[in-house]
Amino acid sequence: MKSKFVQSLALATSALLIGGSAFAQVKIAYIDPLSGPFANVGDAGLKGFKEAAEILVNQKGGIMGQKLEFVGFDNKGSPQETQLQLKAAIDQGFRFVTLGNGSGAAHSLIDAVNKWNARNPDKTVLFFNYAAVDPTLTGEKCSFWHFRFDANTEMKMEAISNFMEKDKNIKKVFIIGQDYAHGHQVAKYTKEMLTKKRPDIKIVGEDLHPIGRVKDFAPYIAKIKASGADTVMTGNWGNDLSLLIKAAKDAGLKARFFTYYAGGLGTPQAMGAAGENMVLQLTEWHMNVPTKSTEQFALDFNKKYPGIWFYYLRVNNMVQMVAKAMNTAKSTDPKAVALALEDLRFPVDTGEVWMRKSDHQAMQPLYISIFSKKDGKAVKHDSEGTGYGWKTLATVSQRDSQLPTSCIMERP
Amino acid sequence: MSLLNGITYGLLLFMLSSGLTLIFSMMGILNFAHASFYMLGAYFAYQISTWVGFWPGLLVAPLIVGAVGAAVERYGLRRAHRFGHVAELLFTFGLAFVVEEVVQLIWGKVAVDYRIPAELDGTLFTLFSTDFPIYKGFMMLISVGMLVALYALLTRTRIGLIIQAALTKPDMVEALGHNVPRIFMLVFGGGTALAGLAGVIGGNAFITEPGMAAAVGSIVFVVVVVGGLGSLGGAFVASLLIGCIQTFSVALSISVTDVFALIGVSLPQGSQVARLTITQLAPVLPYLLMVGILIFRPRGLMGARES
Amino acid sequence: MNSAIFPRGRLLLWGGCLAAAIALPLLFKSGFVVSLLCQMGIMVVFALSYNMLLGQTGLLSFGHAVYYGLGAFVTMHALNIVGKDGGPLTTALLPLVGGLAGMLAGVLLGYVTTKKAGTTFAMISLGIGELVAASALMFPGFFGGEGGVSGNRVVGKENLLGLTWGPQVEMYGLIVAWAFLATVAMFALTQTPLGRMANAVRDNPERAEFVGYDTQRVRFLMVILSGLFAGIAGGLSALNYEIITAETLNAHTSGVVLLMTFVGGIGFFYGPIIGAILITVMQIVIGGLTHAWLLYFGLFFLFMVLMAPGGIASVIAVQRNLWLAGLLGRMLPHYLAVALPVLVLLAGLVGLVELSYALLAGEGVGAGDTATRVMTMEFHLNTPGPWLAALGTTALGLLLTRWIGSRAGVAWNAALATLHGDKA
Amino acid sequence: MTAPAIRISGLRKNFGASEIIRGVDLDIHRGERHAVIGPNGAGKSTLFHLISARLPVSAGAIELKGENVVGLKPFEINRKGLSRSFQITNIFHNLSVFENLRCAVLWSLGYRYSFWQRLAGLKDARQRAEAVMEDIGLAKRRDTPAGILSYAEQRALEIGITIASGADVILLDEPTAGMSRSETDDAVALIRRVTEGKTLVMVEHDMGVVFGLADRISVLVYGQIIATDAPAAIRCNAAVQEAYLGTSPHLGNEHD
Repeated sequence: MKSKFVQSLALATSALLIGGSAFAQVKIAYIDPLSGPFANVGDAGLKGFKEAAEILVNQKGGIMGQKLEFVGFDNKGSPQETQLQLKAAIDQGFRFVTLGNGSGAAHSLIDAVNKWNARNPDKTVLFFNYAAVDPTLTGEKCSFWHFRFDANTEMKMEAISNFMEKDKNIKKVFIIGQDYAHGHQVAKYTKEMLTKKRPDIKIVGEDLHPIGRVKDFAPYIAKIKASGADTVMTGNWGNDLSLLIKAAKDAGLKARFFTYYAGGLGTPQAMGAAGENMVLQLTEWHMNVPTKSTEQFALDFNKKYPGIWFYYLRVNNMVQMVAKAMNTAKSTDPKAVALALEDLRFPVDTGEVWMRKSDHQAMQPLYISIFSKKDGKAVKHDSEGTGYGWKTLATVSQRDSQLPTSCIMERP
Repeated sequence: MSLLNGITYGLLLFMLSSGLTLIFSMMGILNFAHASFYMLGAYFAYQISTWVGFWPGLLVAPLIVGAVGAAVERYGLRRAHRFGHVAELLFTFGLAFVVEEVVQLIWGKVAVDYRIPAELDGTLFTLFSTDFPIYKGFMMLISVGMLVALYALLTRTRIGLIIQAALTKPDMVEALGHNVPRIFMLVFGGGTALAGLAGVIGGNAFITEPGMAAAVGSIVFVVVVVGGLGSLGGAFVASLLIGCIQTFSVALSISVTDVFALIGVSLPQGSQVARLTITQLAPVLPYLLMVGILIFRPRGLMGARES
Repeated sequence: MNSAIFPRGRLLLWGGCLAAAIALPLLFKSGFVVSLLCQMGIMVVFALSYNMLLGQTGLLSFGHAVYYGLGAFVTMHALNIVGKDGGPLTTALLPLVGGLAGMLAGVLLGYVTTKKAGTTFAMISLGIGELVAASALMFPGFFGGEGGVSGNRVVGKENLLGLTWGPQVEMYGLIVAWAFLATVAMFALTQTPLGRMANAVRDNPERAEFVGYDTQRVRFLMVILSGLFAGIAGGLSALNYEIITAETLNAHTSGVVLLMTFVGGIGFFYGPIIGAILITVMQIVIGGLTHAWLLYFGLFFLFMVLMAPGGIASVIAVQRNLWLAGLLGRMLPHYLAVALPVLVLLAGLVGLVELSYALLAGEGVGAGDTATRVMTMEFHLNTPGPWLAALGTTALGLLLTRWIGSRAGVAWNAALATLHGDKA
Repeated sequence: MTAPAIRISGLRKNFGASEIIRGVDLDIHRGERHAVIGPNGAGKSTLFHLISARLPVSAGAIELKGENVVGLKPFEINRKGLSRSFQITNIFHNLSVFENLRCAVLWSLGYRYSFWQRLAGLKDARQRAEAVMEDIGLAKRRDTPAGILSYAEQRALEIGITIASGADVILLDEPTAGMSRSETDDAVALIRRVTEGKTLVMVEHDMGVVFGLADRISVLVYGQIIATDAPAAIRCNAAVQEAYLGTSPHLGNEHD
């Protein structure tokens, strides 16, 4: 063990020495969990970025002739470690970082990047956020050095509530969520928006449970059932979502679940048949959205990486938009790239993504879909080999999820 | 309904904690890896079910887990035992780490598709318009069956009597010339096999994934401590108690303010404590219970001795 | 009896360590290394404070992160209140606020937890740790919810020392200063009546009662003082990272400090220092090299528990005794002889693990899962070649280790026998 | 007239249904050496545990130098000047001989829970510990961890810890148990020396030791004191003889 340690120390030091910027590459540091409980998500994301960079950028001429490369940095899901890894990346000459998992880590990174840039104006760093959805990141905490390529919680709720507004079958809604910032926000927006749009809908209950600690959701389901709710709104993800759905099915609860993350890696497999015709999700894409090239891209990806299913269209969007911005700016200087990204309108497979200048929040089309049996038509592809896939119920145009921002951005 | 849910959950907890109580009381080991054996049970059963079906797995998986447990005792714990309790405990601590990594390595980091067998999938009966699934009934059956078997084993067989004696007076049994190391190995193997069995039937009712061990890891300690050392009966009562507490506190829609109002204290409006509901607190109530018990009655509910 | 206030050898050692700590960032200019050193410094204080309980008082705690985390949060709030108006000295003294918070937490929680020692204490500390960690997410007002609480440690330029605390190196200086002070203080504590009585209570609480000491009071005071230093460590981490999240308080943090302390060696004052440094480096450096680091980490830990339960410090102590007895020279050739087969064995094992990870966890070079790169060499997983090589190396290593190891073992036992014979 | 060193009246102790101490009344005078003897299971150690508060009293009163001590904690009684040793060696195993003794003197010298004074600077503690170490003949083993001392050395240390605090009432529970003849002789000389001018109560099986050391002897049988008297009188007490060996005409050097 000791020799291993010495060895790695030697390796690490040599890596630090040659770090600099000797490579003719545009390198982006991917700081996400690559070990520990959330490693599967982090690992899938990294593979997605590498694949997207290779196929969508490098095979099409690269960035001013240079290759785009993503390098993984393991933050183990911890905000503190995120900062250390940022330092490591900066040492090795990285000027762009991306992160998606965990609002805690995202807050930590945006903070660290802001401070670094203020203290080292000649070596600025730019942060591309591909999945952390806390609205404050483009709200009160918005930063010139941060761009978000995913719709935030508030926008997603706007889209969902618009959908609910039209569905007259919805009469009673129950809100259940994890007891932390994201769960609180989902609950808050649900109540705000529904009372405004459909005052006749009754919120019949609201429960928050500690994150990742509930093993048996049966009592929660019993409560939902007793409340007579026909619709459940939840921001849960991972096991907290799969267990919720399983318990609902066990108890024979007949309600529809509006979710943010039912399509997330591993969740379709974990909920399996239990989710049929019961679970809805809101995403920027899913396998059964008719598109030109993404479907093939996803099929190739799934084949190449067995066990991982292509999920993030926004990863592809982000890679292309960043490449476009660099090519337009004819520079890989973070500030120039940031300026070129602002207000960029980029045609993607599902329509257009617009990076709003005022808060650096991407606007894009979204889809509401339901978990249904694979039928070869509307559900052409199943999800994670379960025999069930996502069927589009509604398309939300880019405009329909736009909301005003509270961002007051400090610009350099 | 809440009662049924509470009992089912409580029985599952008991399956997990009965093995831990045996190990903890006899060997004095806080087996941090106990939940890891629960996880191994689920994964083994999953693997076996993909080859030959659920039913053989129900029998074989706990046996394999027990064998693994016995081997761990023989080749690891017994050595660590020489260096004292802290070393033993840290050994299980490290073991939990390694088991989780190895499980991830073999079966991947995502949940595996371990399903309830078709013949147990469905509704057993409907009560107050809520379905009670057959599988939950099956879980109850298995755990009650295990309870009966364990009781019979402990009171009707020679080895059972020795184990029982060792639960309350470990030194005495050694003094009587029994092969304590071998008994330890058997108990550890048996205890982990029980955890494995819980994994087999819990894995498909919930989710079989690498984080499942960590999710139940500390709650089983709560059960054992609340129940009291050396007392299987205590573990049983504590399991049901904790199962029911969790279930009922979810069913109650009152806030902390209401509770304080009951005892005549009014909390400042809008404060963060006042905002909390009992439902929110549900999953931490067991810990509250444990701390309370330890402070006011360190022997636990039915404990035969203090630590 | 050495009547000098500080024996010269000890003074030299302390001075040497301080000098090394100051010199390190001059050698490694990179920001990453400085950040790493900062984390080490914080962890050293944290682990030492933990050992005040485990090693010195015999209290096994599963909730030490509570004091560390509360210290960090309170420091962060204090930083935000003081803000930019405070001078550099105010900011530099903030960890003390964290220390006081940790101490206060020690007063409140210690009173409940120290009624009993042993397993009861361990379980209460586990329960309280869980409770505090859970409430951290329930009270976003104080703990900042998932985003945590952030602050800015930088103060205006115009001040007497020219320090702004902005650059990481300045922060490192501050951490070294605090860590040094805290270490000296904690060491001094072991040389006081309370410190000695804590040892006595650890060894034999009953006897301690019968020489006039209230064991509960001794434990209580030690928990409070340990809370103080854990709080200081937390306060340093608040200043260092400028963001503190609820994870700081949870069982994982408590677990890590336990591992560090144990691996370093609980029986020696300097044990936790070694443990903190080693584990921090392992986490970050090995974590950066291989995805299998958690497995290596777990195996290393099991190995330590089984082979060197006294921790690294005890291994060092034995070597030192051998050296003093003039026996180390006799053992050195054996060490070297053993090192070779062990290296072979390790190479084989590492190869196997890395190959398995590449194959099973799909962490190859990215071009599908058919190849992996171990130290710039590319291996093809679907051919038996690399597997056989790794297996062969492991087997060879195993055989050699057993063969040479048994001979070295004989020499080792002989040396130990001589050593103890000398002593008796 | 000053109160006796220890006055026990109507003392009872039961464990569940079985009563171990069944109404003991006993006065220990100041400055005397008092031995408690009796057959195995008579309750001698239990009596010591009750006096020193290791076990809670079921009924009755215990006064230490005129002060009620029932309900106090062991350390409180110790601070009132009562110190005891144990039948099974009870020392600080990982600390050196010197540290063992220093720990034993700290409280009585008033250092309490001090964490602002350096031990090395406490001259009086050092001197007292060294003096005791000299007394018990362990000066050469000063820095040896107590756990690896020989059995006789550990027993000596046990006595050393008991007397180090300077308590004036000393309880010794079988100080010579398990020792060889010559070790026992050394131990007796040691006890005689270090308890000079103090009150000593001891439980002992070795009748040679008892009759050599004690000023008075109490005989405890089935939880009751059947006689308290000078050694010579005890030797010819018929009740004692019957209780002890049934037939034995006189008490000899009995080892058990």
